[in-house]
Amino acid sequence: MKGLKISKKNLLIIAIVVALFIILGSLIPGFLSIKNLLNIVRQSSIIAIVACGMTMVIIIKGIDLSVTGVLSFCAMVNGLLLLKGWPIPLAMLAGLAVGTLMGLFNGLMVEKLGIPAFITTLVVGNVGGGLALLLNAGKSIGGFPAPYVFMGNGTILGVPVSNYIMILFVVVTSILMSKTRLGVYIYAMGGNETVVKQQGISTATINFFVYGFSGFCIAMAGILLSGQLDTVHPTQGEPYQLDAIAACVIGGVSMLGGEGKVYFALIGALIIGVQRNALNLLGIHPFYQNIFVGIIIIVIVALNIHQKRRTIEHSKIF
Amino acid sequence: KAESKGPEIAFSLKTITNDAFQKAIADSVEAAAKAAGAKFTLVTAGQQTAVSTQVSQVEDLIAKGVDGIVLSPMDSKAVIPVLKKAKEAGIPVVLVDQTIEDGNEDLYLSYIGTDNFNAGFVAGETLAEVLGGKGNVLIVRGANGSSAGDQRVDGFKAGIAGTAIKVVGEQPGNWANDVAMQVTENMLQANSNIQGLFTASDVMLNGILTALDNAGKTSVKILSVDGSDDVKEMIKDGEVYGSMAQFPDVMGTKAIELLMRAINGDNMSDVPKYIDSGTTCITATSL
Amino acid sequence: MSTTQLLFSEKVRRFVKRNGSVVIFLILAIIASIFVKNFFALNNFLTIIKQAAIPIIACLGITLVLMTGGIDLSLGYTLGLCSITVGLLVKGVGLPIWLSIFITLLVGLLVGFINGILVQVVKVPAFIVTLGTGYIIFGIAQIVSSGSDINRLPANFRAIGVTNIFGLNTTVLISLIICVVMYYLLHHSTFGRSLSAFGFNAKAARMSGIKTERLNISVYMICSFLVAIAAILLTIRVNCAQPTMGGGVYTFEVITGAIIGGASLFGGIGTVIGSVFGVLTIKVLENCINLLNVSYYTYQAFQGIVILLAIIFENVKNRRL
Amino acid sequence: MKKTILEMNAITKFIFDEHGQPLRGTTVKILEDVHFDVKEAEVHVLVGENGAGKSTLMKIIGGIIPADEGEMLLDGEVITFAGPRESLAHGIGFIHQELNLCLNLDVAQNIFLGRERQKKLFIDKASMYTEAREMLLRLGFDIDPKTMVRDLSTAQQQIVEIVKVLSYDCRIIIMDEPTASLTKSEIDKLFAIIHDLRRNGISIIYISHRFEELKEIGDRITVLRDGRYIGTVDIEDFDYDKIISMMVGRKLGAMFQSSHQVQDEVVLEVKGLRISRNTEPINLYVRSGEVVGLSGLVGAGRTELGKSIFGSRTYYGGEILYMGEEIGGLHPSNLIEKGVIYLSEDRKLEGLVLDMSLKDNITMASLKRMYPKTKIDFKREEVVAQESIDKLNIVANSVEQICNTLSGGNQQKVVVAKWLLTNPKLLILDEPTRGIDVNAKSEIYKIIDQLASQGVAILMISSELPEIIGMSDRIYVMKRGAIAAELTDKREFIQEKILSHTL
Ligand SMILES: Nc1ncnc2c1ncn2[C@@H]1O[C@H](COP(=O)(O)OP(=O)(O)OP(=O)(O)O)[C@@H](O)[C@H]1O
Ligand SMILES: Nc1ncnc2c1ncn2[C@@H]1O[C@H](COP(=O)(O)OP(=O)(O)OP(=O)(O)O)[C@@H](O)[C@H]1O
Ligand SMILES: [Mg+2]
Ligand SMILES: [Mg+2]
Repeated sequence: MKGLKISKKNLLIIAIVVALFIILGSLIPGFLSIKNLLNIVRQSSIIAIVACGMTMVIIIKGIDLSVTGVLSFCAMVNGLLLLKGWPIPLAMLAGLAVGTLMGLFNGLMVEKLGIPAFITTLVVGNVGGGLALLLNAGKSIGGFPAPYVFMGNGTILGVPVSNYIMILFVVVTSILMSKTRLGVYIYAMGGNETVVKQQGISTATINFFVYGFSGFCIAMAGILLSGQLDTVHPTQGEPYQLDAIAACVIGGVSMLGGEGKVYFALIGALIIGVQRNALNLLGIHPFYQNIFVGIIIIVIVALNIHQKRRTIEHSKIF
Repeated sequence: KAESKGPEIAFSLKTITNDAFQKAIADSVEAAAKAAGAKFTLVTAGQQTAVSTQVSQVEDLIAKGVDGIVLSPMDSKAVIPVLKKAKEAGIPVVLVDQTIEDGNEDLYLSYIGTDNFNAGFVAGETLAEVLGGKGNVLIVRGANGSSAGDQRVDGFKAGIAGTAIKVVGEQPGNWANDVAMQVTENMLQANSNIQGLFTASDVMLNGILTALDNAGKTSVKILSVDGSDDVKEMIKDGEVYGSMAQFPDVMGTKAIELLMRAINGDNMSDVPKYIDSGTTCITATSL
Repeated sequence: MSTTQLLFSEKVRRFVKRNGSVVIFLILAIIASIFVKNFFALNNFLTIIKQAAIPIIACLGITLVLMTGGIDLSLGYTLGLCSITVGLLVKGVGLPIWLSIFITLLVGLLVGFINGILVQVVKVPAFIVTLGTGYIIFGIAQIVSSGSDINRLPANFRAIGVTNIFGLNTTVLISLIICVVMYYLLHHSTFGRSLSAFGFNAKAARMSGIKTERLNISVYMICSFLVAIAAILLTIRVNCAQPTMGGGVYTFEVITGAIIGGASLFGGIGTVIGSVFGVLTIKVLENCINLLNVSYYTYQAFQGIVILLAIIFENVKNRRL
Repeated sequence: MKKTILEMNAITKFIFDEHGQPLRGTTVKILEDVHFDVKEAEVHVLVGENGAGKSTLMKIIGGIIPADEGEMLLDGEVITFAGPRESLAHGIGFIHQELNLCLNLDVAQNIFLGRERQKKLFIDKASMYTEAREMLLRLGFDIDPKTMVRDLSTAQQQIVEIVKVLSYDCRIIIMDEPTASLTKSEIDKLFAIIHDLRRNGISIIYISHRFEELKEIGDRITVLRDGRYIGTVDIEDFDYDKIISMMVGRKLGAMFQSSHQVQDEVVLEVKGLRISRNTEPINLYVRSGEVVGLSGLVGAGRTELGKSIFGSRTYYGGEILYMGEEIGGLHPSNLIEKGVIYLSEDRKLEGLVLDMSLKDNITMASLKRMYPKTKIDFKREEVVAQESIDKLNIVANSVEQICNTLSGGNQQKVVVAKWLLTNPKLLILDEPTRGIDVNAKSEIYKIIDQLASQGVAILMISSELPEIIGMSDRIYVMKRGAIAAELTDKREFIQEKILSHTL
């Protein structure tokens, strides 16, 4: 693929990943087993899907803190409808629609009222979380139809269905970002909003799309997660908020906007997944796990940034 | 499996930080496992409500190929798929503290635990008795979405049902002292006439006591759940009326005993699916 | 066009525009006074002030960090670490109180120093640095405490935070003093000016002779230092030292306070009055929720919606002004 | 007689907020009763002092902001533009005074922003690159359309901006100081383009403070002063002094004065400094009371040299001596304390904090000196800022005005004011008069001369040759990151001579 050029800059991330795998593989028996690797990818798929939307949001200098609540709420809507006997596609559609609507609401607040994304998304997340609890009086639900659970837990050709869905999301988002007008506008808006406006491009469209899409991704992640667990838990979204943002940043998405690639956010998600898996497999005490997680996140991003700076210095003309 | 090294047993639970009771279970499982010559791994989800984290962790354990798993499920449904995977992989599982949905008894050897609803129920009954069947009480709940906390509060409400005791305030303390303190303070502003208080866990008692103390309400009868060492002190000092003691040691020893038997290939068909580790209400008189 | 004299009304307008959280707070307080039973009572106000005093200290810390365009997600965990540290030192080890406090404050400074160095020197985005150090600090706090808490702290230690002077307890007074100092620092000293400049345009600030490197690191240190103070006071208030004090939720509450107070995540903007009233707004809201005994499941949603309404109102008002 | 295509009558504009709406209750007018018209196939030059309202008037034509009073007629019909897109749709292109590019996109993406070439659903990058390259080459610029705009120099960015606007089929093109950051050769190319456009019936509104350009390309000149229309003259009647007096309201004396005396003491000495791994070492010196000009083409590395001295860029070996003391690698704050300052060519990124007030910016570099005890004395600050405003004739509503809302030239004056306030001993000025009107320019030249008389050493980087020639005691010419020539004899200070060294 032409869009996936491997520049020097990206080489480092790949090198780190490879090195990580070799080291971990030799340290941990069973780490490099296909089963475990697929396991990791499946676990990371939730983070990766959320990161698809999050990448866009961060690129336009926003942030989406609604993951916690929206992820749970949409899954709850979808789950309750499933239990009511709705056909799977319809129930899922309802869940996705709710997520998209909540995202659009964020877009509306940001665009029309100029409310900081931080606040509106945090609030929408809180409201979603509250509703998720309220819908079923704080209890989890489960026992979904088999095809639905298959989507979360089943495999096709030995690969978890979740991974296909994740790849679909990453590829579609990536194409959208690199090959369509909207993608260019999203980057442009992260670079210089004034120009975008002067060019007559509607920032409303971009805001609505980006936040709406993020809501859509979050909803999809929530639905997929409840397929994986065969359960909807009203607070199941909690671990994914910071993980998704961290995945983006580890993958080189700049918090200052205008920069980032979905492929690398995926790698970021995988790095998080690998690291959690490895620490569990190594049997490290939870207290020390926290310390490792912290150090690894910082070190990876530091290396990435160091590399970037070097490439910039070397590109100086003369 | 290398016989010389002994089997590997893992314990997965929500957290052991600032939860004396969870820590006690973990300690007892670890001690029992070591005593049985097993290699022990502890995994915690960290957050109280991160159910999917727990599921991933158990998946990792299965992938790693541990020989037995002790599980304190954070949600009664969410762990079912992963327990199915454990079963496929032939890894025996014992549940402690919390059980899973009815109808999945084939997925685990046995569940050893306290009946949370019952603990709350006894606390309710006790409080009703102490207050003479009437009075206003406050409830400080756990974090929203925690089924153990919900069951205890539900039990408590069932325990006081039919008496003239009124729940005038019920707010979440998030298993945290500072939050519990703040909600207690605020609830006291709305209801100064309080005779009793129920909290879903000992872990919030410090904050609650301080709030009551600051408001000059020293005669409020407090009932709690867990029966940790700290609370025993408080009961002795008369600050807390009683706590529903659970028996983490029983859970740990029993769980490892069962697992070791299963690992050694014993016939497990005679093991009951529920083993009550017991609850007693500790009060100043019982200490 | 000549320099126009600022009219009084113009001054008021500017104040309101710059300190929107004061308006939000007043509106909320008035509505609550009318509609929430038991809200309008001196005792209740004192309760709210006591509850707000400690987060205000932390919020002023994070305000500085936000002004640089950074963020400190480790704040809540630093609070936990400092809480368990002071508890252990005072009760577990039995060091003299002043020494325990001194060491705890040093721990705070150290955490801030590490955050600052990583942000400034290693150039890792603050979001990631503090996310990472948050995990690390939490891990350390857990190890230090081996997961358990320390309660029933010595009375002479608690006296530092709970003694009443002129009807207010020392915690509130300490918080007040910190507000005044921070007000001076932020709005009357070259430090605050440099901070704003740095937050808006780091390059220009550096080339104008502001020691931005030092400034950036010191901001994280001040923040963590204030958090350490907050931790000590919170430990005293709750009468319990534990590593889970604070945590991620606390961090977000404090940041939300600052944002309601008008601080910008992109740097440059932040005020003491804004942040103080931002926290007060949140505390009034939580107080009302408890007073009304709002169903615990709608707690979050309710809180969120009110904050959003308030901010929408504020923004609309700003356009009209 | 050419046909009038655009006409503006009695335009008034009050100071406005970010949406272009007048501030509530304001009576401050930026434009008052202004008349302006454009004829077919003409270059209409608009001049006026900084803050006269030129850019504001253009923003109204460009649909960025609406006029509060008055009407605009296009082809004889009253028209209002709801936004820049509408203006563009009516064939009006706008090259802004401030760069308006997305730094994180490449050249082609910037040029085609908003009208990307598409193949079915997807953008057709290949054809965009080809088209962009052709366009750039046709206009005579060799810039790779795949480069990120961030990696271009200011001048190259300006060119991209120009090419972008030219690529639309416009009948009227507004150029707001397009040459402010260009050097001679680019300017020549631009003028050729302008002539070409006019021949093809396109009208151009041209704003510039460089008077020597006007005669070359202008057909008519309109003068604004303090937001009011003063008059329009044909280029045949162009008379420098007349225009100046229309602009300023009085006559202007000689532009360049030289009352300073070069002294022997060497203040700055650069020995063997290399600004890049593969450039020749640079040797130069500046003496007390001396104004040294540093000339060269865009990309010659003058800015890099300045920044290397000022500690805001890494360099590759060499010594930088200030009063005999090595200052290489020192922090700007230490340098400022010692009296070394560098005025950046990029006022938006490095010169100003645009979101802060004029007063805050003026005192920014002197905070430590003015308030050693760190407590800010607001009254004194206001007085100091006001003095600077008066001295440099900065047009502003108050010392509290946010720099963002100042006119481009006035922003530049604020930067100059900031540095003058630090009491420097060595001034490195990088394009100090970029975007500044003639009147203010002559003021700044006077100030430079005065400073030199007081023994201050001045290294002046400039792309305006008249300025270099008029002010310098000595001239260095840079080429490809190294010094190509040193001119010491004032008789050698002629444009052709200097240019010959740059090529
Ligand atoms: N939004 C605003 N609020 C207040 N004043 C403004 C605003 N926009 C412009 N001004 C003022 O209007 C005046 C005219 O500005 P304008 O940019 O049109 O000047 P100009 O003639 O283009 O000057 P220059 O030659 O320096 O570019 C300036 O004094 C400027 O400070
Ligand atoms: N941000 C940047 N990143 C990479 N290269 C750059 C950057 N800015 C400038 N350059 C390169 O550095 C060289 C010098 O640029 P610059 O235009 O600043 O030099 P200069 O001699 O100061 O010219 P002028 O002052 O006329 O703009 C050019 O070749 C330019 O392409
Ligand atoms: Mg202008
Ligand atoms: Mg330059």
